[in-house]
Amino acid sequence: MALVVRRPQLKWWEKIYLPVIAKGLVITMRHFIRTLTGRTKVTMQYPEEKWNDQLPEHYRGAPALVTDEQDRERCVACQLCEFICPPRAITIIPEEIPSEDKWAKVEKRPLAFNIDMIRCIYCGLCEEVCPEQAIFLRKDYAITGESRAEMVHDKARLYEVGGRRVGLVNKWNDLK
Amino acid sequence: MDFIALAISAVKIVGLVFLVIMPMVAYAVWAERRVSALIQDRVGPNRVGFQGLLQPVADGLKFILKEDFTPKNVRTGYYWLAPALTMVPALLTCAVLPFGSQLFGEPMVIANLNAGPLFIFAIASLSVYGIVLAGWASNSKYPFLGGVRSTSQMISYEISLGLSIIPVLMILGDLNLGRMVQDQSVNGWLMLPLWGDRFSLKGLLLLVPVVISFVVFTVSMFAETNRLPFDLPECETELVAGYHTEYSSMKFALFFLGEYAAMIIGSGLAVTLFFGGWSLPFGWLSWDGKADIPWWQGLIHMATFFGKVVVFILFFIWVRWSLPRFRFDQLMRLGWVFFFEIAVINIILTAGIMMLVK
Amino acid sequence: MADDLVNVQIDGTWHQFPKGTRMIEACRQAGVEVPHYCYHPKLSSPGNCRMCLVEMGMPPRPKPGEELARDEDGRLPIQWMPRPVIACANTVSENLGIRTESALTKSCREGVMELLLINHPLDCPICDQAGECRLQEFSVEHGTGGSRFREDKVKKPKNVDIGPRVRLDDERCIMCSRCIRFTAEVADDPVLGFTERGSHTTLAVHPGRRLENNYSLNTVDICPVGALTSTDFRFQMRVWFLKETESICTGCGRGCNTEVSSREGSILRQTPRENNEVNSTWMCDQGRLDFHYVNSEARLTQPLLKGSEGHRAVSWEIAVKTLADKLAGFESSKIAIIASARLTNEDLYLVRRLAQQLGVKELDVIARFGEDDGYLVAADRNPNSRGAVLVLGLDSDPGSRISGIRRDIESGKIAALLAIGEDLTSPEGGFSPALLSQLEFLGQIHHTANATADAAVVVLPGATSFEKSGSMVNVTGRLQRLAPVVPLPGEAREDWLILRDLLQALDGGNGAGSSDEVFTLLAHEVSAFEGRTLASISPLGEVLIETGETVPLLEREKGRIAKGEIVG
Amino acid sequence: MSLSVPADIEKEIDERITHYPVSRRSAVLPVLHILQRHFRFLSEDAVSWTAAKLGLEPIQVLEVVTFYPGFRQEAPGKVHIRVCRTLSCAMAGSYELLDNLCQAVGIDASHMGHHHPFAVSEDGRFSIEFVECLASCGSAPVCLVEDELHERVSPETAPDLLARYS
Repeated sequence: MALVVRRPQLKWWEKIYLPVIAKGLVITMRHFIRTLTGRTKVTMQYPEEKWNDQLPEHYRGAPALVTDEQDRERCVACQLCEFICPPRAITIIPEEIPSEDKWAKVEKRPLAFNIDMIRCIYCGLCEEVCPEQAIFLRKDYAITGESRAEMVHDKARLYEVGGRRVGLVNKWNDLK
Repeated sequence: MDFIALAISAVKIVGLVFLVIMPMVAYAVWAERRVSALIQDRVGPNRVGFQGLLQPVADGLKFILKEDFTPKNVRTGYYWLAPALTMVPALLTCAVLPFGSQLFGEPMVIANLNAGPLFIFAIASLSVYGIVLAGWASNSKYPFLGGVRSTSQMISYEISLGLSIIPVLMILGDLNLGRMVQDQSVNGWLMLPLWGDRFSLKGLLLLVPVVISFVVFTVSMFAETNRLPFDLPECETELVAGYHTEYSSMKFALFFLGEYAAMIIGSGLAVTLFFGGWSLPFGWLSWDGKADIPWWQGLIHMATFFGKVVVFILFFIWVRWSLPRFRFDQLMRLGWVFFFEIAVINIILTAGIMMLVK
Repeated sequence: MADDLVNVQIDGTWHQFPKGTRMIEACRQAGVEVPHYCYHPKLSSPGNCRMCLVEMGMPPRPKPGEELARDEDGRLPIQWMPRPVIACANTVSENLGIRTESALTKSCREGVMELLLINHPLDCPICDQAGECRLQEFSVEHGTGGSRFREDKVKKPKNVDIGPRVRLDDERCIMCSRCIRFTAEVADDPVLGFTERGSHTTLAVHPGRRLENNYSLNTVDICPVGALTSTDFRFQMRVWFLKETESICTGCGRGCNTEVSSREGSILRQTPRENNEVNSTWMCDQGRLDFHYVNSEARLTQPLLKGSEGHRAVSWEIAVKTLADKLAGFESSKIAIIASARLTNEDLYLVRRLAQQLGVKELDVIARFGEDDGYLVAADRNPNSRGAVLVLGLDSDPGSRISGIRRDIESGKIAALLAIGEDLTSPEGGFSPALLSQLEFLGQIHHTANATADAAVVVLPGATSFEKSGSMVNVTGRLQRLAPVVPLPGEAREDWLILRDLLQALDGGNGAGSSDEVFTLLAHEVSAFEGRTLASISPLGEVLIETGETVPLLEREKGRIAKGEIVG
Repeated sequence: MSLSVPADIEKEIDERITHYPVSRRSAVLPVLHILQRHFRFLSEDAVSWTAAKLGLEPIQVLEVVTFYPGFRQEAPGKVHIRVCRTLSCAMAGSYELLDNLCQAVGIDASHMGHHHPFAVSEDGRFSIEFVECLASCGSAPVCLVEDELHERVSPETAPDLLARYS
């Protein structure tokens, strides 16, 4: 059924538009003056001024891998984050931990762990899905690089950014 | 014409175009960005130089250094010609604009023609070719639509533009822009008839058609220069970037320059016709064009002219960020159904006043 | 027996089943899934996991002289038994009732799940079974979600090397004993057993013995949890990333039905697919692991042409044109073509057309024989010998002309040779590089670099059996379909496509546009294939010719079904 | 096979096997008993020997060996002591009894557990283990020294008990 949209009937002074145009001009002029005199201030001057102090507790910045109290890499290469990642930014190649390694009982770790930060959308699903509490979204938001390759964070870079995180559930070592 | 006159002409051309118009274009862009930002509670470009004053230089550098990319399927010759066709007419029109009174005995106008407004309209109407050619030569849907719109829009509004200044010519009884300004300098501006001959019943009565004339002229000028609220040839929401979608680098910059140059010239013409050009109000330091005036007075006149132009440009910008874009049918309706009629009636009104009131 | 149907009520609906059907199978046929771990239709049912407990009811025993009232459908009332029974080892009888969704059944499953999970480690993130683990699935479906167990978990051996291809993790084991029964009943190599029965029950091999028979990886397939994992597939890829393609194994003439798992163009594992006419649900390790060559570095990826400075890559057009021109330049009696019984029927059909076009009489395939292991591995190690005989129309046994061709090359009677899909210098081929160098011209179509290719003037990169579609005929005369699993590397092409282009270059005619079309042409020309199309071949294959061969493993399985030991 | 079974033992085993005509696998238990009686424990070789004897896989014999606590897989001392730790005995002080016995003969019982059910003294003369109910709850605590049952063994006087066996 066709829906008839009733147009408002304009009076003659409305039809010549000039009063409303004048009104509009006054509004914009008011904004102009208020901003010019500094009474309105919205913009933050990045990078001199930053949000860092005001970032919310659960701000979602760059994802990174963490190690635990005993410097064990928490990631066991279960690839759930790779699976859940909506833009498919994560690539993991798993490997078996050699038997002579201190953490051989964990059996598995990532040989390569790459996050393509050009693809990453900072959704935080990787952190949410991780069964080992190994990946966390940090508060870093200024991720830049001079090449595409540089924007792919490899394992070393991810651990460098993530650092050590204490106080998490320890499933694999005797700290419990 | 002897060599010296030629040299003086060249100096005037170079001086006006490259030392005045071009920097003005550049800073009009800067002003546009800053003013629009302030209107929208933002900051605008403020990084390059003090308050971002070097931003236009940076922009220019960027345009020069960018890859001059020509798409594969364009009609190359026309494609290259179009930006020049937009830029050149805009600059040509400034030949007849009196941007000052007199400096060291030399009239401050490049070509003191006796048919100033006609020259301007003749040349300005060429700029439509730039846009149409750009739209057509790009061989792409959006530019084509932009070009088509532009053609109808500019042709339509040229009529009301031309008709709207006829009352002015009738009142001033002259076609030489220099003398028109001198007249206003002595006898009162058309929009401010508060001294000299115009401070009379007839002058004040004539203010009615002059104001109508000014409104029609200004609105038509917006349409002619493709400025918001009439920027339909390039409206982003519908046509990506309209006729210059396929242009990049310096060719795009030429379109940009053309638009702003047209805006400056339009402002200059409005100032010349309605606000007494280089003259100061209330007959201060007025000049009737007969005796030579000292150089400092000439400088003051020049500054006055450009000051008025700057105010006009700011008005252009202000309007742009206040009003929404018209729909195309509304635009055509406004041009043909209202402004055309109003302009014609206005001519009759002016003639009536001039005939009846002595 | 089939007429001997009994009425059974499952979750309130009445069904009919042959007498003697296991309750779990009856439920499955009625579309009701009964969760289970230890039960496997191809193995005996010890009933030790208790997961398939269901509530059962029977008509009450009437008092003497009492007649039980029947309802309007003539059914007797069902008296539900207070205790559940296992569905895997009990059979249906007349007027039996089964409840799989009752409160009792549900609490049974919850209890069993809780007990199974008491000592199970929480290492799903590491475990290769995750994603196809029955324990995970049933835990979600039937478990409680939490554990009440507060004591220390029992520690058991982890990462135990029990065989060359199988790794054991005892903590994950739920003692279903499927692997023990498989090794004892099917593979006849009972090396696995439970030691320390009780709360420490441990799956183990005796010191010094290993699970190393050629069927050991089947234990990995049937293990419902991650206790037994494949060393080859271990930590390669999580199963949820895998793309499964149904195909057949080309390791020998058996043509075991397979499911090939790949991700992003690389094959990661191959598992058997149930086909009770070919391989039951089993497969040999050898065939199963025979896919690594697909990802090999030695794969040919570009057409090669031999010049004065060795081989150089050329375009397909030039390579095919050169090959056609060279072959056309010889008298037909001086040319021999050696195809392969590893090619599909479609490839072989085009080989036949090529031989006809060139007028070549010397056409054969290379035979490959080994020992029949009495299970699945057939003596004929070529996957398509039957097809080669049918399609090429060979009048003698495949491979019988090869020695003649060798002699003719030596004597100079044959000057040009085209090898398709075979490395002639392999032990089965028996051509020495020196012999090949006596030829005026040698061309080869093959997927991997080899000594024959070194000697060949034109080398065209073909496809492996994991990269092409087509059909093959196994030793029992069954026509089965091959599916492309991964894309071809580089510029390599499917063999039928290469042969088609070669034929076109020779006779200028229009070729077929797909392997389906080639099959249709083949069906017109070879009577055994008449009336069939490639697409119409069922996923389980269909009998093409009777060869009288039987599958030893299947025969034994039939015997056990007849004895009622297994369901089958 | 490195296990050398004396001819008389083998003869006894052969005879015992004939008691199980249906399945030789059923003879595993009696054969193991005979072997343990002779060798005092069942080594890996004994398991393999039994399997070969009965035509079984070694794992099938190992399953039986590991199931019964009565079978030992390691060599015990010359005198093997079994202390009951089931309820009545435990309440009557069998843990104390075990400690005292260990102290008396110099046994370090700290590593006793599931995988090492008994501990042997350093000189190898004694070995001790906890066992479940010896069916003499009324006279708790009880212990079995070799095959002799000792009832009401007071933890204090227990070391004297062993004097007879030294």
